Amino acid sequence: MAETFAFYLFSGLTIVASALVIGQRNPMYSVLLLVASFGAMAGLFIQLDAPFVAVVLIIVYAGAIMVLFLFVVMLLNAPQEDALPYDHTHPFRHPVLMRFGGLLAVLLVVQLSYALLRTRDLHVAVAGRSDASVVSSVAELGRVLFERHVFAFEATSILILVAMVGAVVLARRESGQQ
Amino acid sequence: MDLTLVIELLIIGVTFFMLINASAVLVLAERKIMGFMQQRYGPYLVGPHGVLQPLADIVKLLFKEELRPKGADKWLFTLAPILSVTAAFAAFSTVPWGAETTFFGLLDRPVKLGVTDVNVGLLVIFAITSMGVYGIVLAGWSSNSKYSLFGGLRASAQMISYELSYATALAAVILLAGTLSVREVVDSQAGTWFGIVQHWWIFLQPVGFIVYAIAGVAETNRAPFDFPEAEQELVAGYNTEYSSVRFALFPQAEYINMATMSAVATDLYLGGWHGLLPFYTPVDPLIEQYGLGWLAFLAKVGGFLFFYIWMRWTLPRYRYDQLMHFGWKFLLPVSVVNLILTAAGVLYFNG
Amino acid sequence: MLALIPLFPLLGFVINAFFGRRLSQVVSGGLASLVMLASFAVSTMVVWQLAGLPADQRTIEQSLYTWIASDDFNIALTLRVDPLAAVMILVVTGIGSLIHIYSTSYMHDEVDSEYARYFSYLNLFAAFMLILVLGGNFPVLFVGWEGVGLCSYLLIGFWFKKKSASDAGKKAFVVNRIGDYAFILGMLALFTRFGTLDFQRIATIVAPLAPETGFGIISVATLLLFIGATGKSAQIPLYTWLPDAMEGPTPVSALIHAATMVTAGVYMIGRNAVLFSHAPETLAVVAAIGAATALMAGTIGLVQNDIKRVLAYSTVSQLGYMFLAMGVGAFGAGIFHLYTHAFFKACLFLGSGAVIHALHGEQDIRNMGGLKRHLPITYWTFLIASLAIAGVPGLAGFFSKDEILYETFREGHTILWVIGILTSLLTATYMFRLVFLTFHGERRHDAPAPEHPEEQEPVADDDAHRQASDASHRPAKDELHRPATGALHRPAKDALHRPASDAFHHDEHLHDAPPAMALALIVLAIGSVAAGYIGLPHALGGQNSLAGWLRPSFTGAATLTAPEGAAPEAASAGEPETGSAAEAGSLELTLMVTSSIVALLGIGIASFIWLKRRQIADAAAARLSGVYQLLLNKYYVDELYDAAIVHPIRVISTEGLWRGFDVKVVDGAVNGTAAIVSGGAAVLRRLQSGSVRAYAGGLFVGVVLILGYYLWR
Amino acid sequence: MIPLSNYLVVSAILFALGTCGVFMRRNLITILLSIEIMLNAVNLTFVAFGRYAADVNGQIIVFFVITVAAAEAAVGLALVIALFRHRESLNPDAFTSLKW
Repeated sequence: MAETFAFYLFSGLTIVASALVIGQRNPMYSVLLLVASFGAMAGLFIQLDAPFVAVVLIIVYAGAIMVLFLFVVMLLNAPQEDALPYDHTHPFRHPVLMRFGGLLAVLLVVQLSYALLRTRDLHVAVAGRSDASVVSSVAELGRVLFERHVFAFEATSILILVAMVGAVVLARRESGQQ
Repeated sequence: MDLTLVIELLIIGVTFFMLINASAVLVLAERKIMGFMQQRYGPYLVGPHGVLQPLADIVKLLFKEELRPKGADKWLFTLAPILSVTAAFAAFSTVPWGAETTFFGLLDRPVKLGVTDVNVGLLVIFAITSMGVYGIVLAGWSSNSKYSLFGGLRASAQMISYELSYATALAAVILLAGTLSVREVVDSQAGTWFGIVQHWWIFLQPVGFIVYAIAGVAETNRAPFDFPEAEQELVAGYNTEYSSVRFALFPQAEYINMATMSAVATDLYLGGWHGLLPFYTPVDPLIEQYGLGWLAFLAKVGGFLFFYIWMRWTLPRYRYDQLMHFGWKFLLPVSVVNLILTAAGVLYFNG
Repeated sequence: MLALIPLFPLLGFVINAFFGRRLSQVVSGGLASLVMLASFAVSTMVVWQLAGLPADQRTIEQSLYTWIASDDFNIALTLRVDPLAAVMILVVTGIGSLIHIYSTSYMHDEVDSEYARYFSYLNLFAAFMLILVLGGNFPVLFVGWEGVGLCSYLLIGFWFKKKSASDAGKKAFVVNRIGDYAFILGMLALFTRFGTLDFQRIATIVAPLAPETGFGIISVATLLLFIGATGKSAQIPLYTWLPDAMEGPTPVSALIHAATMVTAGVYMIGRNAVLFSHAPETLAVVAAIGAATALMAGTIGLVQNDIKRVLAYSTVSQLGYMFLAMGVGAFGAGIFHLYTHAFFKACLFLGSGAVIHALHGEQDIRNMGGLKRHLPITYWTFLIASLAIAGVPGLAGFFSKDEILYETFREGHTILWVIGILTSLLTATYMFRLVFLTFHGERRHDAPAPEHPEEQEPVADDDAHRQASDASHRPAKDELHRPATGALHRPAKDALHRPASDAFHHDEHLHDAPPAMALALIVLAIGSVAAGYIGLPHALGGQNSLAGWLRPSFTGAATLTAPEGAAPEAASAGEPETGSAAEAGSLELTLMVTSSIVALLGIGIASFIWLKRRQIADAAAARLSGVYQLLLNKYYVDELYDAAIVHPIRVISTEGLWRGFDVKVVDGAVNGTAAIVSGGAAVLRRLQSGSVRAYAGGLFVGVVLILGYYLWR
Repeated sequence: MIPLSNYLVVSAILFALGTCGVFMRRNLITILLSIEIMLNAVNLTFVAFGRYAADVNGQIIVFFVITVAAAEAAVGLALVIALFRHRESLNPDAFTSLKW
């Protein structure tokens, strides 16, 4: 009972927050709402016996990445989405197509739900072995991460390094400019 | 509705109460110590030796007018202080402050002194403290004032930078203790080495402790790292435009954070409620026996807080770039090296 | 050991080709001659060694390495010397080295690099010729065959800045290609029939067979091979390149187009004597073609005015003789004539070279005369050689030619014999016409030899070269289309033949052959006298040792110990102890007498007309102007080919292949592709809007569609 | 306990919302945010599956996703800054020219 309530609470929060992120014209609010949705999603993760993931999500996403976004928003200080008129020179930039994207998204939802409804055996397939202890133990996570996925781990570390350098190079204003 | 549950809820309430009062106490203590260090009295009018001074301050703040600058973002301007203080309070939620006790057999089963205890407590602390950034950033941004903005930017930059060293330093302790639950870390420090020295991690992690202390100071935007509110440079930083209760919440959050920092330091390095002094003393068994560890805990936290204040009134303020260089180019490498060495040692002795 | 023979000239070629431009003339020329002499020495040793062996197994073989090894097609790079090859290598290396020596002084006016180039080509030619001769199987022989073709192309076009020369080179090359094509077909036919291309094996397989009647595969194969031979040895219908080949330096004409290369066809037939002797039809064809060529070339040679062309046609006609001999199965006689002919024809060419050299490039015999005084050595050697070729008794040509005629008659080909006699008459006549016009009488300057200073140097600066080329291009055309006036242009053109030298010349300025040339001339003259005696027929008390020496090669008995006379023609070629020796001898004697009479008659006619009554010739020419023109224009064969083959091909390739296929189809395809691509790009470019969202939209549409497909599948 | 399909539906909705954002918003920062939403929808799916299959690899993958997301955010924001310097706009339609 309680967990059902929690689930609907958290998922509802997540969805609403995300929807508001999309519906928001002010990026500042969007960022904050996204943080909120992350918090709710962390709740979902905790409910899925993945507290570690939840906390990591908060630390990394909410604590670092979102702050970065916040910085950029504050730095550029371009709060309102500029209503730059569409140029109709190109068919692909017609407003209708923008809406068309939304239509596609709805279509995707329909498809996915249909797919879910069709897969009856989903629960059966996994119902049998669902003990929380396996997935919730951080030690187990660490073991798997650093033993079986160690190469991927190193690769991502290199990726991070490269991204860091790239970001610095990109954001540094060239000597030519002002 | 058995007694134990009541007690547990009571403990939560007590913790909350202590945190609220911590700010008041700390304000007074700060001013007293400042006066003492500057060869003067400090507050002494309100109440005996001015102990009621914080009360007076609070009343004054409550009755001030609530100003909101023109062009400020209404919601965020209000949200910012709430966020920060909430984060401050929440951060303490996984910090235990006393051993399990039955209160001299009063209860049928022991209760843990502390709000809650999750198996990733430390990470939760990180997470929530990192949330605290938002309060300051938003405060700075939403009040639509350049001083505030700079203060906010500085604050968030500083907090993010030092959070790394801070977390890395703690990671070393986590390696030693082999758990993420704060309570277990504390319990891993029970006992002594050779019956002489307390089995505290500080003795194995001196570097880590120093790094943690420095980073903690920066994390809480305290002097000598109090740039977000550097009066000489930007009037009062992110809370320039605030007044009344909204303003009151920021110092509140700051002091609570200080308390949290000290508590965490105590729990992770100073053995929490295990042992009073760095070396074995006859009182230790008594403390254990009568479940008075929380007193020792309070003592250590108090000591740490005194160290905080002492540092504030002793050291001059850094320059901002120096701060950043120090954080990124010295503190972080040191803590990382420390972590690696610790990992190697753990692997060598336990693996 | 055997390998050394071709390797020496190859070495010379390599050195001259790569370092020649840094070597001085003395070095490069001396080196070239030296390697030839070395090769000659080795060959003599080899032949000596060969002579040491018993008659029925005279063959030395050396298999260098396996060249081609496909499953049942195994070709080893085999060198093999047997009596026939022995004769050839002696001729090639011997005469070759003489001509090298001759060239050292003949070409001395070239600049050093050209000089080295010349000798590198010459050496290369020698190497390939030796490979051709020594090759133990068809492919190896074919390598040499093509190699000498290449070298002849290079050497004919040696003065490549002159269009006529390069054209002549191309012509030679192309015409030879036709023959080579047939040759390859012949090889393949043989391989399909016998499964091997080794000469000896083929001979071994064929020898027991009965000569096939009608056109069997052997006949076809041999016929194809013979076509190849006609290409290489300038027989009807592929002889037309040889006269033009006279554009090359004279020593080249002597070596390649008189002594060695052009005899390759004859040699090839001799090499496969056993094979050919099993294909009577082919033999008949060979004989007929040979005779026809001989006669026709003789008639043409009668009226040509270019000293070298006369010699060229005489070469063709002599080659005709050889093929006649081969055709009637007198392989020994053919090779014998080949061998003697090499001497006197080389001598003649070198002599003409000396004359041209002395006259600074003058080649028109109508502008010569009275050179006897100025060039005694040249004159005498030339005279001896002419006597030899004319078949005056006692000289080399006499014996060989008579043997051919004798064999022809004895084999019962009376018509062919008559033609042969006629030809020998013609031979004597035109040769002495040449002698008399060149050396006797007075020097004639009626046709001026204009000197264009900037045209003397074939390797001149560009505009000089341009003028030179068009100045020489024009006569080349005229010569084809306006022969009457062609004579006027010839000197202008031949002024270019001459190696670059001082512009002005007078009679007293004429100098006789320099020592190197003289040496070669004298040696060859002696050869033309003496060479015949090794084939002294039995009728004259000799025991035709050459035929006896060559017999194994023709019986194919060289390796397999086949019974004597397994091949009848060989038996008849050299078996003095047959019962009919006596009347055979008498018949041979009578024939000799006739032919010698004919020869003298020819000389007489020549002396009568061109020495005493020269106007008779002009009168005859005037009266029989039709015939005269016909002959002067070589029966219009070139024009015929031009109209029948060259022009149609040119038209087809221009209109059909180039304008039609290449431009329309190929280029069309290429451009069409490009057009399609650019057109498609013009359309697709609209897709690249640069708007990120559009791209994302496309991607997302894809996602939805694919998902939909898998859901509603 | 909550059926797996619920989590999947939630993540599907989140993903769709993210795509909507990508297509509808005209602000690069918001678009990046939408991408983050999509990533997290995927994360949710992974964790849910991992939970119901009692397999930690689901969470492992989530770590990697988060790492990559961090890198992507860093680079993306750097790009946004660079672009904003060029023209005072964050509208992706303002950057349709392939070079300037």
